[in-house]
Amino acid sequence: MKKFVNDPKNFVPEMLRGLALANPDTLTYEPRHNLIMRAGAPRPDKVSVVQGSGSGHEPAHVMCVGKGMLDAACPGDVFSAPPADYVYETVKLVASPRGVLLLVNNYTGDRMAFEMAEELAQADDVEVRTLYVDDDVSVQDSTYTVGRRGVAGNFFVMKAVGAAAERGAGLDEVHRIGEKVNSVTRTMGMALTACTPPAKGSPLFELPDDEIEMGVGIHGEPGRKREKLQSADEMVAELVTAVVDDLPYASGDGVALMVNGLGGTPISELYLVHGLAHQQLTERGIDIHRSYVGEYCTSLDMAGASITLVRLDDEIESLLTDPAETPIRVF
Amino acid sequence: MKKFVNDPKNFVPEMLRGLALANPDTLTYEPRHNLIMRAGAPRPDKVSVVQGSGSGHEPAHVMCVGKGMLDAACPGDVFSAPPADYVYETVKLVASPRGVLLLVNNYTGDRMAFEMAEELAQADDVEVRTLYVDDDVSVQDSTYTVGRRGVAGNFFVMKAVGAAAERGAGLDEVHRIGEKVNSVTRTMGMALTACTPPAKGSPLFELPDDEIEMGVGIHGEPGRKREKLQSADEMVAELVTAVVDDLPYASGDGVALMVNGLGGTPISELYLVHGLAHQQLTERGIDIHRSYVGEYCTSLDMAGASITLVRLDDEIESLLTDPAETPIRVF
Amino acid sequence: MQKTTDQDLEFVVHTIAGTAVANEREFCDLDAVVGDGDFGYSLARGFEIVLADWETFDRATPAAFLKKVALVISLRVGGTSGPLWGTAFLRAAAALGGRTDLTGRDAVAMLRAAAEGIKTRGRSDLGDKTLLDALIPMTDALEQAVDAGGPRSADPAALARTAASAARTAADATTSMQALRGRPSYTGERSIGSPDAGAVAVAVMAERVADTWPARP
Amino acid sequence: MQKTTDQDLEFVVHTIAGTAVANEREFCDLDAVVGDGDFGYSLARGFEIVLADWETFDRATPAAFLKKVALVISLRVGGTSGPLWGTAFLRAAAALGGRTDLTGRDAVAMLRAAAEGIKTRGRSDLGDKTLLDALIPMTDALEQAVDAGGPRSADPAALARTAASAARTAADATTSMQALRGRPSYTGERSIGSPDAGAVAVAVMAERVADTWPARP
Ligand SMILES: Nc1ncnc2c1ncn2[C@@H]1O[C@H](COP(=O)(O)OP(=O)(O)O)[C@@H](O)[C@H]1O
Ligand SMILES: Nc1ncnc2c1ncn2[C@@H]1O[C@H](COP(=O)(O)OP(=O)(O)O)[C@@H](O)[C@H]1O
Ligand SMILES: [Mg+2]
Ligand SMILES: [Mg+2]
Ligand SMILES: [Mg+2]
Ligand SMILES: [Mg+2]
Repeated sequence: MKKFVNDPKNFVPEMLRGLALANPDTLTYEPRHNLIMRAGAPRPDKVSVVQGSGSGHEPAHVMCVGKGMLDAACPGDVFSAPPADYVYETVKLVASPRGVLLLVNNYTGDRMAFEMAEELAQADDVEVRTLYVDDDVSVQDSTYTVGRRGVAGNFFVMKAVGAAAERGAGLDEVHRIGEKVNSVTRTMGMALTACTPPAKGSPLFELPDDEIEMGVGIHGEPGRKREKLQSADEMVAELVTAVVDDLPYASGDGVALMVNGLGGTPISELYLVHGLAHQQLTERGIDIHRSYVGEYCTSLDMAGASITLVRLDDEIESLLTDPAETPIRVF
Repeated sequence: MKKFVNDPKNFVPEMLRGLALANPDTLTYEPRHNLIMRAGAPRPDKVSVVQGSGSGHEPAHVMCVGKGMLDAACPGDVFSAPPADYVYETVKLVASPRGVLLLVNNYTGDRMAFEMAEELAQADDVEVRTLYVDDDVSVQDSTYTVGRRGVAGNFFVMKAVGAAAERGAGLDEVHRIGEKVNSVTRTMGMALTACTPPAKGSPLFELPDDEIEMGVGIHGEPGRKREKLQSADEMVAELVTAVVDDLPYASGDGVALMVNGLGGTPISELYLVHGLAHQQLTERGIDIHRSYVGEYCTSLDMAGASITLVRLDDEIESLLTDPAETPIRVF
Repeated sequence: MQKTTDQDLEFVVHTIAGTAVANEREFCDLDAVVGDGDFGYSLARGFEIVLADWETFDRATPAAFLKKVALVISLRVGGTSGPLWGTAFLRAAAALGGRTDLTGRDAVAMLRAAAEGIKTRGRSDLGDKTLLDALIPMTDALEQAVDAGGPRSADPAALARTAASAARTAADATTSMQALRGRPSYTGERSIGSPDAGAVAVAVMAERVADTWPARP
Repeated sequence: MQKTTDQDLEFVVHTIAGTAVANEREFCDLDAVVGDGDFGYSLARGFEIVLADWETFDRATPAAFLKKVALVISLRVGGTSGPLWGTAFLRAAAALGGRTDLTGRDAVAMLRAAAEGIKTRGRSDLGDKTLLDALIPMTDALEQAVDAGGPRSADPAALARTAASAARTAADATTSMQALRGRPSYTGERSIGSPDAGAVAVAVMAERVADTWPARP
């Protein structure tokens, strides 16, 4: 395992400590429950927004805490939903009189932890609502699974919901906006390499030099199918087609386009992918209003990328345009 | 080669096109000379700041064009200094009556290209000054080389110089500030893996699973020495010691600390490294005023990191604090 | 029918916990084939706490004891396993009520309740290629043996061996199944060909119980 | 002393260009050992343009022709090689002045001027483990052969072979040297043990000239 790591059991806490030390004025780290809070949260005049999930997806979600985004993030261990207890403690710490919105990527483990925490918090008279993000189009048949997974599209839900909360919207309104953004957001991802969880110490799967995994999530699992490595043009076409055909996005639609790196792919390649995706979408008559290129939701050190589209309306676009300040975006 | 790439010869232009498409309001791409310009540059009331170098270091330098940073970047091909012609054309395009400052990482190829361009531009009566960045402490014996290399510390030179130019400082003043920042900036890097240039198609060197390269630059070359992989604590200590002992930085110094990823190392590990470095520096009595964690100057997909310190005074700190807007830092 | 004592219950729980900790890497590797490789890690971190807190647990009744174990697991273990295994222990506790002198029938009732709890929490069932596919066949086999009467049904060591064999056979049989729940289900048909990590864990734990039963304190 | 014609000069330049393009990968691999692996790529991209623009170059004098080649290389090739090789061609052109009927002595003068230009541009010298360590010994050998007189000195094919042999021997000898200039110098003593990419390129080009001389147009 080629990693910067001491005892793998301390990987997440040591990362969180480093994060808090880098942002002493804006973030607080609560080691007992592994949580990162925005300084000054909860604010009595504002709905608190919380997202939890396994770790290994950084900058999601601990590095998305800040003005205009999350009030807290409660990460579990690498790729493991946080224990229900941690979620419950997080909710209590950011409980605002205006309520708490929980953002959850739709995975069995996460759902269960958040459901348990929500029940516990409601028993304490905290007003809580939960919103499930499920933007991954690679999981086709939802009758055979717990439904679609939440992947990189969660950024747009966080961003819109965070902006609405910052503007002073109430819990119902913030929840409505989150549901709406999720409903027009679709993502498809692919892996060039497997990733190596620190505790496992070796890659999750073997991928020959000329093969890729198409339709991967963000937990280092294999994807829907294994394919031959192709030119960037061809691979991007496969991702774009899967996303566009799903909602579907139609000629004339105004969209936000995200090219998200999975951790090991350099930003040079992500911009190259963006250029190709931009061209292919433009050829379909889809109008790209906003572009997001970089790492938003990763699978540790996996090389690969996902493409996300959000169909914009005036409300969503305006919320995405609002300023935000998070650890990864401040000079 | 596991990469998003079409014809490797088009790797850089396709990346630049994607970059410009993602930032239509703020950036212009000039394909003929491979250059990225800030929209609206040159401004007659402002010194223009230009940096060039080989590609493969993204976000340096093409993604550092924008308000408060660069007015243009002229990248060469991957790891190759730009042709002198491209630099010359760039200088002409951003020639401001207040002058042009060229930032160059101190490598033979880059120096020669920029010297030639400077001569050509001066013959056109453009006021040009050139500033060489050389922050790498791993190159010990400068009598045997062309001197130290410029590596990730160039971010701080760009940032301070960009802020000063934005404030309206003249060419001499901007140059003075750049020299000062460079003189108090030191960097040391290490690699966990080799990187794969698109045109070569295979890793630049073989590194066994339990070995690292200590003292690497940003061009994928081997470092000063090969060592055994150690715990994060130990590797960070080696980097921190090399940097601190070099200037040297002393107890009581206020510094900016950068943990820079080389491209393949996820940000989770970079924050972990930051936490360890922060603690080790604090134990030495060094006071960290500002932290920078992420990818600033990479070697394609190389896994690894570098640590940079800048000794702050009021002037430098104030310039670093000024706002800046670049493709990688805007919502 | 011979009674098992609370000591036996503690022995079984302790063995489960010890097996989880001892097999961390194996269970992770099983989960890595079509999952995300953290199953062993999650279980180990939880049962580690169970072992560390072992002496502090309430032992007023077997149910109270199981409830404490359940709480540690469901609140402190992450991933899917925390809520699932926590629920299993909680339901097992509930199945006991206030009873103190436990029999083979109680063991069956506890396992049955645990399986039902997992089904509810996980919105899953037999055939989904989860730990249920070892747990339920094992419970069936144990129940048959207990119901059958005769000398074997009166020997807890023999019962443990029966349960372990059934769990192993069933866990091995998950290899040819397609996952319909949990992370492996995202890979679709590619989940066929390797056993479910949770099912194997149940088998390994049951085997360890059977192996060490004769030497239990 | 027999004269070489402009045709021969064009043949040599064309062969250098063709060799650079044909050996892109080999030259990259040589640069990858302790450098950054782009040497072949940079040369190939530049000499590709030289070949593409071949028919358009000014041919008023040999010097004018070389100057055009130099301009393409120094302005359009990136990396260290662009300015160095561009300077080499420019200085070679300057060494010719207005002369049109070129001799072996002219060849020596051109190579000598090229080496001096590289020294100045690169702040480098013999012994730094660069292409100079093939170029200068090759020039020395050629000069000796030309000066020696006799039948061999009058045979351009023999002279080309002499130069090529000297370049190869010298390029091989860079293996035991430590790099004091260029990117490999950053690796310190680790640069010992592999030949310099630039020096090998000079040898390969000289060998190609010698090999194809008899069949030149
Ligand atoms: N919905 C479910 N119902 C029952 N068991 C499940 C369910 N989902 C997963 N499992 C079991 O849990 C195991 C994986 O546990 P774990 O690795 O902790 O989950 P994850 O990493 O997917 O959150 C699977 O092998 C399976 O036996
Ligand atoms: N200062 C110098 N003087 C002369 N030759 C040099 C110098 N630096 C490098 N070289 C030659 O150039 C070759 C490398 O060229 P290239 O790969 O284009 O440079 P880089 O990638 O380092 O910019 C070396 O093998 C060496 O022969
Ligand atoms: Mg998991
Ligand atoms: Mg180079
Ligand atoms: Mg798992
Ligand atoms: Mg090179």
